[in-house]
Amino acid sequence: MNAALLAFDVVLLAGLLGVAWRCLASTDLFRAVVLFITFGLLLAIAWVRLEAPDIALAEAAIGAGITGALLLVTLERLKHIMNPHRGDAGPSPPPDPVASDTGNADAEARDARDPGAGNVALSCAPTPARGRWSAVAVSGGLALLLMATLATQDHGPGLQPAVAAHMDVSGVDHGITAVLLNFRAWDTLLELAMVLLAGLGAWSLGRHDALPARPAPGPVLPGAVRLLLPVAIVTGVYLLWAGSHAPGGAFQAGAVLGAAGILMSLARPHSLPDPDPRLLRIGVTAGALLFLALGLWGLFAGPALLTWPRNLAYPLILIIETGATLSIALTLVALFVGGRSPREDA
Amino acid sequence: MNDTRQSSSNPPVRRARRPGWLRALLAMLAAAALWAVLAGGAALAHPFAWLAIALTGGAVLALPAGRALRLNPTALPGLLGFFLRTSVLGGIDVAWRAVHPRLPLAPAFEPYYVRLPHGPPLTLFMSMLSLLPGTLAVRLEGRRMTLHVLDGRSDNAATLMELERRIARLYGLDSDPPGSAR
Amino acid sequence: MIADLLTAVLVLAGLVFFAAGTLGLLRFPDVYTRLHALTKADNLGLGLVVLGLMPQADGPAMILKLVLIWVLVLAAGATAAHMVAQRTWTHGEFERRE
Amino acid sequence: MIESLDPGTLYPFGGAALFALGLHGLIRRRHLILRILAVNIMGSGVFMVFLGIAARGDAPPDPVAQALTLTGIVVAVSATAFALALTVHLARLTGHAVLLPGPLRTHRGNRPEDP
Repeated sequence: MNAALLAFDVVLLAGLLGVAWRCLASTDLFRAVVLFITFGLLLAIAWVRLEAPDIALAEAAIGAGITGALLLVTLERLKHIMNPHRGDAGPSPPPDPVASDTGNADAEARDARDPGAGNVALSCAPTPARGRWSAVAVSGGLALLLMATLATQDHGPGLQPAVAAHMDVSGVDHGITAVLLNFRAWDTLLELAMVLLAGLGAWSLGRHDALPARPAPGPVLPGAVRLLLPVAIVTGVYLLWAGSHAPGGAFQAGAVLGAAGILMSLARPHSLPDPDPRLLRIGVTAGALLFLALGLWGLFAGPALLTWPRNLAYPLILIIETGATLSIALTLVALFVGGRSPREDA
Repeated sequence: MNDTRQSSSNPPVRRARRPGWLRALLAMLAAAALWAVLAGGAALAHPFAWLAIALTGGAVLALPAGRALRLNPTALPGLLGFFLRTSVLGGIDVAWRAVHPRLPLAPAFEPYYVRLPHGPPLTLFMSMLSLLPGTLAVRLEGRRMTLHVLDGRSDNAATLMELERRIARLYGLDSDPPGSAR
Repeated sequence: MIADLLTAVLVLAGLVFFAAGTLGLLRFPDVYTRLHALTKADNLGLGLVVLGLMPQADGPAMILKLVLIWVLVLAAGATAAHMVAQRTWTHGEFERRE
Repeated sequence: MIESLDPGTLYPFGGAALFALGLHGLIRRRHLILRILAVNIMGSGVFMVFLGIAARGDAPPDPVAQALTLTGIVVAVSATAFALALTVHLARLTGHAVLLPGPLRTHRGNRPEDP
């Protein structure tokens, strides 16, 4: 059993390193992004192996899912910027499916008829040969240094006993949520501020364009939205609720709801107007502001800044997590759409 | 969610839309059921359960309304059985082609003319046929669907017509005269 | 004991289909045929894994959860396959072969 | 030998290797998208060192390290999204997505990354 697990670990780590290497060595950006998404999914498996299901959930939803969507839409934007003439040409006329025998012949026929119709790959220059060995020396030396430090470090008990000893005052039954929203609430507040800053930064760069990815024709995507949107809402709120006693919490919930929002912005049902910019601004800032306000209240009502009275800890944590979920979800969608709404400037 | 929801009180008028409150109510019932599966029935008393249910209702109201369709529950087991059987065959078929040393593929594009009306029946059909042996929905223009098939020599249309017939029965559309494909 | 054996057999059978789907992804010639391999083989593979895990569930809620996972992956997989196929049709393959 | 190679020992080394790989990519590649990917891979290496150490021993994994990693993942996606927005903005202004030495040229003349 032990040997099998060791083999699994070695194969997984080799796979991670191999995929990361292929990703960074790629000259085709689309290939690099796809390999990066693969890397994120493999990483989620590694987190499960390290008994960190919270991180695995967050990695699969945020690291692989949302980062992947952001990267793909960025590639689409870059393609439109680099090939401005192709941008508004619209889809090429479809070939007659009866006339061709195989997929390859079909693609070739299309390319021959309209040379611009094929996909213009987003490539980048291969790595120059100059400076190869110095880069290897720098990164390899650093890796060896890190490994030596890790190998000589002694195995302390860590902070697990300290967290376990204080669980009864935290207000929740899940160690990670207790750390995030009580013991080290500062970190989480600053993290929400960071999310807010990223959103504001993207908004300050300009108005959002119509997404380069046009909504696909046909009934399948709207049908999937109808099925998946309610499921995503219930699952997101469930993850938020579960965070108090099991793996889950505001980040995972925010990621699931943000993904639902991204799906909506891709399918773009006509009956949905652009959201009111004022409401959007309130929603994006709600998480950090609510956290800060309740933290200040803790300064006067409780023992210190960002601490909660013991009997109120559970409801306060749930309120803060709800605000954080809303802000994270909205900011992720805003970052995907990429800029402030045109209504903002009107 | 809407696609498979049952409503027995609606007349089988195809263009009619369900009133908003009814759609929201049905979605909220489904959300409550989903919450009970995820979190356990006892957790339905928690305020977050109400939050999830209320948000689902609101979201369904914000989405464009689909056509109200009468569901015929007696057709459901037949459709499920057919789908399970063919999707197992589909998996075995493609797995066999993938491991076969000579890669026995004869990929082709084929047209197929659908008779199902637009809306949930057609969406369900297009989603399901991609899991059937050797067929993949590529594009839909009006009634003409372009399929990609793994093996152009096999008779793919027969299975699809069977699936179409069963979905039509599920939505109570089989009283229509089986209009011949153009 | 019999439940454990059933689980082992079904999960292993599921893994065989996952492996076959991945093999198809690597061996098949173009985007469309690869989509066939992924959607159909992985759907069956996941179905078998879910079926195999059912004897280990400690209640009907767990079984429903497992079925829910399968249905959602099915819906997402079929939708994604169709969307990728449609995009390939209108925009060509993402990666142009030199 | 197998005893000493529990995940708490193996994964921190893997994390260090990932960090070095990402750093190498960051130094060597010019295209900004690839540099953003490289920084993300470096971050993943750091997380792996953290979680690997947290999983050492027989006790349940250290929740503080897990909470910090969770925070790190959300910060990483925010920073990545902002970096991508900046990359698109740079490409709009200059027509390419590479950082070149010298002042930014805001015309579309020099496009070294085009295929």
